[in-house]
Amino acid sequence: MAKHYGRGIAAVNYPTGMNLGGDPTQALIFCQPTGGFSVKLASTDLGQGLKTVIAQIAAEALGVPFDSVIVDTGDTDSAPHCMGTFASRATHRVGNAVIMAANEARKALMDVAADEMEAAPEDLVLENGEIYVKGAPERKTNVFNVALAAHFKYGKTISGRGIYLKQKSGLDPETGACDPDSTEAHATTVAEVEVDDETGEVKVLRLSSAYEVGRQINPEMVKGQIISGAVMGMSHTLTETVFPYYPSLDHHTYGFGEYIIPTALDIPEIESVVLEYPSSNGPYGVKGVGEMTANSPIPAIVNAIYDAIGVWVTDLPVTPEKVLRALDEKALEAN
Amino acid sequence: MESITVTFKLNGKTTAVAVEPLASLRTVLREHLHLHATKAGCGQGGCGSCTVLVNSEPVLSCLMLAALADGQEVTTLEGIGTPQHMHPLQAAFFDKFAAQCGYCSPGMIVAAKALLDKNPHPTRAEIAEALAGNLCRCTGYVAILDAIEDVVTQMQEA
Amino acid sequence: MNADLFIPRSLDEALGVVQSHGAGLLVMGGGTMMMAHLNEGVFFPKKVMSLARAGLSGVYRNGHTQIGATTNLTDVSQIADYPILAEAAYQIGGPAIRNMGTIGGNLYMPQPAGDLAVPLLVYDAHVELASPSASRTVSLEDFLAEPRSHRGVHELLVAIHLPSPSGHAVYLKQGRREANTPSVVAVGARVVMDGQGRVSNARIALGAAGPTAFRAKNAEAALVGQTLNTKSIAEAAQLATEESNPFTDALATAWYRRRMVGVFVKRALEQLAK
Amino acid sequence: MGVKQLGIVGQSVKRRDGIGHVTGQTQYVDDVFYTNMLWLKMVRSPISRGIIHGIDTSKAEAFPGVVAVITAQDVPNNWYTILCLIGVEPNDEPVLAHEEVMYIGEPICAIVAETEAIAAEAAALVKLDIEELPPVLDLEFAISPDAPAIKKWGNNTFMYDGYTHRKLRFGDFETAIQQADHIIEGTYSLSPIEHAPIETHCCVVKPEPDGRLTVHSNTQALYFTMDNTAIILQVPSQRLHMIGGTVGGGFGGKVDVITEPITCIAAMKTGRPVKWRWTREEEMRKSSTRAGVRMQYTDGVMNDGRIIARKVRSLEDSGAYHRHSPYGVQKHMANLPGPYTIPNVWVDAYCVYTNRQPSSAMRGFGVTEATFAVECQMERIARTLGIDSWEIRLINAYRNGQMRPVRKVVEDATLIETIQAAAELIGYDLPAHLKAMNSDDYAGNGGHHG
Repeated sequence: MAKHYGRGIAAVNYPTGMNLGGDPTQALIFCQPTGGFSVKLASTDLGQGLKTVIAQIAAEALGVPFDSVIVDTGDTDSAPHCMGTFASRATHRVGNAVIMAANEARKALMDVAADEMEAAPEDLVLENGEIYVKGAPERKTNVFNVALAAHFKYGKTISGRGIYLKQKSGLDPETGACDPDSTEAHATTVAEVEVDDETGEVKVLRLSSAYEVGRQINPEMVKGQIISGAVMGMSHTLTETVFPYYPSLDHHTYGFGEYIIPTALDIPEIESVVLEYPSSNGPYGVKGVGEMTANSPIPAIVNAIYDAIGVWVTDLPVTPEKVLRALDEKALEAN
Repeated sequence: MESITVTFKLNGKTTAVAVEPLASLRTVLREHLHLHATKAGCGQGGCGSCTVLVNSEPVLSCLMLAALADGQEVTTLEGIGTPQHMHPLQAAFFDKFAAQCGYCSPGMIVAAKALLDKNPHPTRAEIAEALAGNLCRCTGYVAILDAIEDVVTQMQEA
Repeated sequence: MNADLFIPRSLDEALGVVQSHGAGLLVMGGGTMMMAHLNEGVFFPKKVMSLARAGLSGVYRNGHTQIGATTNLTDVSQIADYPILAEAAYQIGGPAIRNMGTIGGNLYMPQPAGDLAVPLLVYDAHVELASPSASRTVSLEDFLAEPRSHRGVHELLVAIHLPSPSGHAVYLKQGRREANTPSVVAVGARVVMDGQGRVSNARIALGAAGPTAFRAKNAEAALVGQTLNTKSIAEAAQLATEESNPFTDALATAWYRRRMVGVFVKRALEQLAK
Repeated sequence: MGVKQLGIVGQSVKRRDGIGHVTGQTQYVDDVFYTNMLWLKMVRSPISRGIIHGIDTSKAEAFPGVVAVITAQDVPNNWYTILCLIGVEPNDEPVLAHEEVMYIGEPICAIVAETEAIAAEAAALVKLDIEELPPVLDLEFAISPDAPAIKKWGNNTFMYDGYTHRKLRFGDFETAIQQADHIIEGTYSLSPIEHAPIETHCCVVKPEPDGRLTVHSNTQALYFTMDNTAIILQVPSQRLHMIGGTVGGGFGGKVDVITEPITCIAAMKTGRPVKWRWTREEEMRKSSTRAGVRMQYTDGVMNDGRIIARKVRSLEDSGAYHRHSPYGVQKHMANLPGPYTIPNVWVDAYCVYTNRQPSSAMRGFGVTEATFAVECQMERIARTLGIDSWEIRLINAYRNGQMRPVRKVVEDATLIETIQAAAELIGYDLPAHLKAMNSDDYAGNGGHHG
């Protein structure tokens, strides 16, 4: 019996947004009388943290404190259209729509502020909810006062509408020419594994990755996606299948007893670095990150297994049996 | 349909409830008593999201007949902490981003509490063993282990 | 879903329920298997009896060891004088499942679940069965070999009896992940050595390697009189492989399981040789 | 990297929904209860392929506690229309099967009852008379002339603009492969996997006094679900009020609009709130999966490691119906060449139908599979030629300004930078000429230009 160490790498791209585009998202923002801003969306938080990153983007774009922004999402009676949360599109699409809405709302706010302060709107600075005249910081007010004035003195709305659409492009059926992305994120993962040549079992020791995501809105939540993807990618590679004898339907999995996903005891060491090369069209340069994190670990692990034992097992999942049969075949050929 | 009455201490309060004979404890907690922190993830004993404490021990409420709770002490996540008074584990899960979609979080926290009540100074490996019955599809577990370790450290310092 | 639930407070009361309701009565130990089926709507029983309050839990020592049928796996995992029984129990599920599952119920689990039969076979366990008219004690081996229909609905498993342990034992479970998973294979082995370092008595039990857990008797016999060396271990592993009759399920094929019987019997014996 | 410092953007603020999650106070769909609420269970096909001759619901209807039984004739527009909104046709999947069944688990009729347990027990009493036909399960068999056509249009592939597959043609593969120093082939395959969110599919619908329906859904796409549901119900969208946005894990598995239409019909028919929540077994065996895929690569490579030609044939297993697979295959096609500059590319990507549970969207679908194959193939090339694994990727990596096979000029390329960063992370010292590369410079890229 021997355990064989191996290391494999994989470098990947990932397109942001729906293939060919045509997937719009809208946002509405309005200011409440005392300066709170409500962002109205029909988008979905699957756990990746959309409700939080959108509040960050809105606060940044409006120039108001994070805590004064409410994100109200998930009700079609109160919010306009969103195509949905998939295709690594939500932060990119929703973020862009929110920035557009925030810019309009901010302009309305600054117009009222200008009236109140008897200054030109372009001379005003809005920072973290405070408004002052450029070069004369003693001439100041704040969003609270301006919002009250807009509501009760001027009768003006402070609100904004936003939409982001990458228009749907065509696809040439003869050549496949098309526009399949809004931007591309990239990643490289290095997998280190140990293969038991008696049982065929593969243990992933470590996954080390570099992710380039354009811009991190919330680094801890980006890290959350990276670790999440590393673990899902690992089990996709090694254990997961609903049809263990695909294409046969035999032993179709019934529950978590046979459908093997990792427990807290099964996770490898995971380390990562994040690079930021802002995209031209994402909010603050964002690229989508949610899906790609589960991609690069898969070939990296398969390549590491090859490095360890010199056989290709390229039919997922790489079960202990497939590894063992490949080793048997190799031994047979060697004789 | 004959129902039976089950009387037990629920989060410190004596509670009597009429249940169908074969109802699970999970069904009674969620559907009769409307304590929704306890989640229904699989009903097969495979995910741990319905974990509650019975007499301080973790059990899967989906696999326990509610009738067997009679005379016992049952603690759900609601009895461990509230948004106003979070248990240190809840505060640490929040602080360390240990909840993503949040569906496994109640079961994870209940399982972790059962561990710390018995063994206040577990190693990271012992923490992971205590969570062996609780699956998470979002986080990859690292943040969850970090959060629990953080509480262990706090307790050591205190 | 109209159903009658019985929660007897004693063995006698439980046997009374058995006598009155007999066929069609679904008996639950800890409920970990039955409740899962109820939740999925796999069947719709009309009469259910839970043994959880029948006073059948506990570990008693009186020359030999008696483990009540509804003793939970957490308690079983703390029986220090039968270390591989404890270990096998600890390797089942997570803490919550171990607080619910019972040793008796585990012996009714279909393969590849039901790991506890493996260490119990290694320790020469007997099971005590009671019916309204009589009770009997049979070896676990015979119990497992009996067709299920023979056990009858009128019989309840009451306790497991274990003789004093001798020799050293090893238990190895292979799963598709580190914990909380059914066995690909489970191997238990125990050897008693004589003064000359030769095996005087051997037990090798296999789980997930046949329709029920079983003893690899040819492998056991081959070890007796031998030292534990590379050759004797290889021979025992080979015999155990030949004796196994595994199955294919979602976790592994029969081919793989058979191969792993050889690997894990070898590894178990190598550990015992140390 | 010169990223402009911002204010709150870039900071790891805590999750807005975090305290709700860790205290169990977040409301998910299954946490919604109404008084007088009914429960729904689905009667499903026990076989892979067959003709329905009869559905006898009389015993189920007579079962105490059953309030309604819903079959195909109760569905105003009995088609799952999820792709028609993005222009993909024809409709191929009934909401409730009535003529034929195409996979084990296909919905046939719904039982609505006072409790979940009653609904489940009554569902088991529905008698199905289905004539079994041999299923088509294997991808290669499915597209062979010997296979029975399981689709009404007469074959077993999705038809893209009149073709059985999506094509990508760039440069001249046939000529280039002749000029290659090495031809390197590889086959890569995946079997279907499950999203396995801890929260299963769930929908609660409450009829309102004004005739509208409040629909609590864990869909990943509220408007998409609303619009599709309205088409199926043949009601204006304004009659539906979708509430969601909080999902206990999705991973692409909750964009199939698979629970809402039937639950709405149940609520309309009974005038009472209805909940339909899937068991784990349904989630595993009946919900859509990631597709099984089989990809064959033939690469022409020069001695120096440059890939000059790449041909890919990919078969993707859509299962019994479209769902999102025809879209996914198209995305797959665009990504099969990988993030490398290859002047001659030929791709044929097929969306194939078989008699298994439909596949659909899942985290990265189309790309995940391509990426797996491409990166294993890159390693195979490196090993075959004896070229360093890092170098083979760096010399072929696409650069900004170069032309991808889909004829889109590369922008935002950072593949090289992530490779270099990963090497640094693990302490691997790349040779100077590889360290010096960057995505804006063609040096070392074999002289390919945009």
